[in-house]
Amino acid sequence: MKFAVIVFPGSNCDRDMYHAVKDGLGEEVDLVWYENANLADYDAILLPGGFSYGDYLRSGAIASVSNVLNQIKIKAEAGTPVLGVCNGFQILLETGLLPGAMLRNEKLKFMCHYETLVVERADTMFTSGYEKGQQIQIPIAHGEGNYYCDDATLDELKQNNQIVFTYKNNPNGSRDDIAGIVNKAGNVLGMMPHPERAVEDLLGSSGGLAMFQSVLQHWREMYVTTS
Amino acid sequence: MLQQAEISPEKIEQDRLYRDMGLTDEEFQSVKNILGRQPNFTETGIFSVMWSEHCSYKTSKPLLRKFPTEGPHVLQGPGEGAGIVDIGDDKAVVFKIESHNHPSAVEPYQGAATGVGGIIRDVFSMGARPIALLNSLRFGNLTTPRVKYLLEEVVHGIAGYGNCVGVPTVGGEIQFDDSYEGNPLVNAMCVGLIDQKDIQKGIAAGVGNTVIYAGAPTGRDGIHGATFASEDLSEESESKRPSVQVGDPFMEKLLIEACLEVIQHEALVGIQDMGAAGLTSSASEMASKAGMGMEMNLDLVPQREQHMTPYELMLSESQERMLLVVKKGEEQGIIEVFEKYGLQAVAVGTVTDDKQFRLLHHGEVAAEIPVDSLAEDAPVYYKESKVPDYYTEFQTIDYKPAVMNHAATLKQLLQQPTIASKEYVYDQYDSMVGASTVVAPGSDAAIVRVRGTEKAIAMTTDCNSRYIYLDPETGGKIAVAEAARNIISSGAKPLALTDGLNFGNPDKPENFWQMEKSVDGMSAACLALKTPVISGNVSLYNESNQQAIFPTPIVGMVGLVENLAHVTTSQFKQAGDAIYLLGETKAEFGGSELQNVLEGRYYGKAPAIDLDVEASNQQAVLTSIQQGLIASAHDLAEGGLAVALAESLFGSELGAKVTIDGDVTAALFSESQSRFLLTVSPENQAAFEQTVPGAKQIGLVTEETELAIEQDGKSIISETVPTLEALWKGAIPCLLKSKA
Amino acid sequence: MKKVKIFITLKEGVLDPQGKAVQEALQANGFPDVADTRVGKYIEITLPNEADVALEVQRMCDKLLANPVMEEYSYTVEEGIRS
Amino acid sequence: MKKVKIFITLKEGVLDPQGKAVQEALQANGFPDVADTRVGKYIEITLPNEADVALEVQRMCDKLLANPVMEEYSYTVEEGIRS
Ligand SMILES: Nc1ncnc2c1ncn2[C@@H]1O[C@H](COP(=O)(O)OP(=O)(O)O)[C@@H](O)[C@H]1O
Ligand SMILES: [Mg+2]
Repeated sequence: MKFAVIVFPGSNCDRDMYHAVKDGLGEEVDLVWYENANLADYDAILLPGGFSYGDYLRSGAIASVSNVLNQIKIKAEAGTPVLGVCNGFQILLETGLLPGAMLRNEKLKFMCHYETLVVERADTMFTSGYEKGQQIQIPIAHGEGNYYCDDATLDELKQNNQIVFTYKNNPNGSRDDIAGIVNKAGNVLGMMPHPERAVEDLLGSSGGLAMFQSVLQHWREMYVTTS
Repeated sequence: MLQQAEISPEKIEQDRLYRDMGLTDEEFQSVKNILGRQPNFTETGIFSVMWSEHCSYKTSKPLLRKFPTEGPHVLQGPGEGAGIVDIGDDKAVVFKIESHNHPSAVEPYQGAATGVGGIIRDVFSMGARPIALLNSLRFGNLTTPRVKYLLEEVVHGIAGYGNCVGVPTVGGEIQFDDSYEGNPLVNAMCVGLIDQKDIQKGIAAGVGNTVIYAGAPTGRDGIHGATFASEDLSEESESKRPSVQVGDPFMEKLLIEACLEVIQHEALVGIQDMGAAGLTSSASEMASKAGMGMEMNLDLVPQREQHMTPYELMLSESQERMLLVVKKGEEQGIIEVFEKYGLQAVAVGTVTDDKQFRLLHHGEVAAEIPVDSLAEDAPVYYKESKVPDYYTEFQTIDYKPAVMNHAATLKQLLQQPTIASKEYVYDQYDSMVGASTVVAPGSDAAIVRVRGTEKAIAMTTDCNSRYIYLDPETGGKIAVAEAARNIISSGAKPLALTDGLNFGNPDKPENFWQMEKSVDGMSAACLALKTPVISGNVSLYNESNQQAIFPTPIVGMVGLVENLAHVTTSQFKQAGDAIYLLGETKAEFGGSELQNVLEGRYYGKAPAIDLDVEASNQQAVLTSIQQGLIASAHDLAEGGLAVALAESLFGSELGAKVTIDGDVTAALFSESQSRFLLTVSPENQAAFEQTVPGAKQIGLVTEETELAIEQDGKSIISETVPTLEALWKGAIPCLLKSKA
Repeated sequence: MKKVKIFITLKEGVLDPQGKAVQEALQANGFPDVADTRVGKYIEITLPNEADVALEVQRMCDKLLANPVMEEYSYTVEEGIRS
Repeated sequence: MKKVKIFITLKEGVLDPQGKAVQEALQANGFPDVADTRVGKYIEITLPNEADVALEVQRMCDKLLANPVMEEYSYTVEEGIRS
């Protein structure tokens, strides 16, 4: 399986994502500079964290109007897994691939530490390696991770079962403790916590590894015929 | 803004305008002798910044020469952007510390942010990828709105820059004392990792080669920042306030990536960041180091504002700028790398062989200076030194505290801001970006692994300025020893250090004596612990209202974890583990946190330190860690044994039962040096006791989350750990929230 | 040249933690009567004289400057600024 | 009630990285003629009718809202807003 990590000016978790796939998962992965990117050959698209365009204006806003997003939209429509983490999630929101928006953290401060996430759905292509209700330790590192959407959208998220991760102890004021959501089709996941920072016990947790394994597992089931 | 055209060389001399720029009469005379004529306005400005303390070290040079700077593993000592130490596997670590005290006093957010930006550039301009940031901060006591604002904004600025640029902030230290109230200290340290073949130097070699300017355009930012940093903070500097330097971490991130790509380019000859004194110092230093000259056409320098004069262009301290020297004819390849990242890179000059620093502007020669004179002919001052009266008096005092309730005192100590948890601060730093942070803020030293190897880098910043105030020589030894103790406790071997010398006005003999003695003490400890000084920074004139700060020579130390299996933290690991204390406890309370709590000031003698004992205790701990005998290790510092025990329990969900003997107050709160708190699992006890015969078992880690300390069967302290932890964690947020 | 001043605020109903913090700070520091504090963004740009400002600014805001999920915008124009 | 709108901008000559990034993004996305982009803060508050707005706002800005080292401010007032 071949992953693309899209690198925008100011992305800074791109290498971490790369290593999570290459060393943690053991699959093929490229760092793909946003300009003149060709995503045709990739089986999964990863939008890493960081501060694309310095987070100026609004986090993710300027990256969300770049050309590469058009390609990503096409891939997403075709069912390719798209994972946006932190700034990647913000870009997915800004570009409309996922509903809602990010406000500044309730306490108005950047925060970086481990949080306990609750796996709300274990039946997506990103989470099949977890149990529903399982609690995992994943670091957060953001200043604008306070997920916001209006009541109608929240109802819809619930009805369509789009809430994938919640915080056990909401750190930032997100509506309904939301930490990560998928699109209706289930192949675009955005989350504020950083699974790519949690793929080795050496660093404190490997609770994020199952996410990458789930994506690989799904791809194998779909495309690899075992005889 | 002064216009160069308006002020003639004659007028500069007649009206002694050079004094406003920071040159003395004698210095101006030597400028005239060097040039054989009167300098023009631009030239006067260039000499004044290059000969400022900040760039020339004119008063500190005689002291810096005392530092041991060599060792078999030192690849680059002081003199370049940052020092470099070999860590094997053809890799090396690159690091340096830098102060941004005065800018932070005026505009704390931007002052701190640009301090971080500047030190990162020093590291990646050597060709290294920055892998970690640390800082060392000093503020007044958290009782006034201004001090709280300074703390909040400095932290916010460090976070704002470091988080965005994507270098994890993994460690640091903060102390609070009234002496810093009007003059906070903000020192930032950056550590980088490099393949030895990629090491770059800031040299302008090769006649005819092209000088390229890359990064942000030049504005009127921080003009005179370098001389500003060399003056007392006073009302006057308010009005002289330069237009504030604003950092753009986004641009810095692009510069890092572009420069690390460019160093792989065969056309690159030399590269240097533009730090203090901007274009002036980077260009002249690069030429001087190569034994060359340089000619620059200032019309080609990218400019953010209109009608900038040569003086402004040369002295601007706009951030995020680099200077490169590139082989003639091969500029395009380099320029394209910058353009890929959306950065400007333009040829602005050439390397010459006439050893002149020549600047053209609008078709005229705006300045022409023998390039070596800027660096090499800078004056050197041997300042007068005098033992301060307070020191003589303190040496006669044997301070003995009277403590009634030891449990209450422990609680009080845990809430002292210098001891209390700094989580409020470091939670705002992205300490994990890079996915290599093995030990994040909160333990003794921070640890970042070296991908592709079994090794890791340990790092810390340290300086107990109270001891240095009481006794600079002893305090200087302690600063180095304590940093090394932190490194050792984390399972690493100390390699080398960078020092940030923060002092008051050196013209006062008592201040200079403090500088001199602390450098002596530090040097002695560097030799004893085999940790040479490979880089550093000097910040003088840290005073407000004539009152100097406590002498604060900060030590930034880096160590090597040979194998990830050696990584050790301070937290207790398991119930049933034996608790040991290594090192002798004496009744030493001068400069202690207990003295602060009880007396509200510091006096008497600093704790004594025997460097031979220090070295052998450190070696013993490291050896036993490397043999796999140690479960947790923590050095004893402010607050002594009781505080160290509490800290080791926090977050562990365990308790401890400890027996002490002798004087209770000394056993619990003395700040005697060279001590470690270690835990050892039962199966390793025998081997451990053989390796470290000096260690004495004082108790056991328990399941019950209680800290129980007793003497002769009588309970001295019995507190639940969650209660203590809540006090310790809540103290700083509580102080920040409280009114007035 | 036309100078355009654009104001971007959070929609009514969207919690504004920054506005809340600013209001509390004001109230605690001698301005007890301050109310309804909202914090937003202020963007100044210039456009050439021939630009159809209403159309351009609207497109800019919709496309980039404001996020319709949580923000609304307004603007004012000063004509005839010399460049 | 009086509604006060406060605009806080960076002083001339102070680097505005955000303004630069926004301008480049606008230029790259169909608005090549945008110039002089500056990004600042916009704060809305209400004050009671009897307040001496000029005095209060000036004090607020000097004390809290604007950073005098690098920012400047201006404001407008709408009177007679019903609370
Ligand atoms: N206190 C010190 N101890 C050791 N080296 C020092 C000290 N102060 C400065 N240096 C060294 O002197 C050189 C110049 O430092 P500095 O002027 O801070 O450089 P920059 O151009 O980065 O500001 C560097 O190599 C630095 O490491
Ligand atoms: Mg430098």
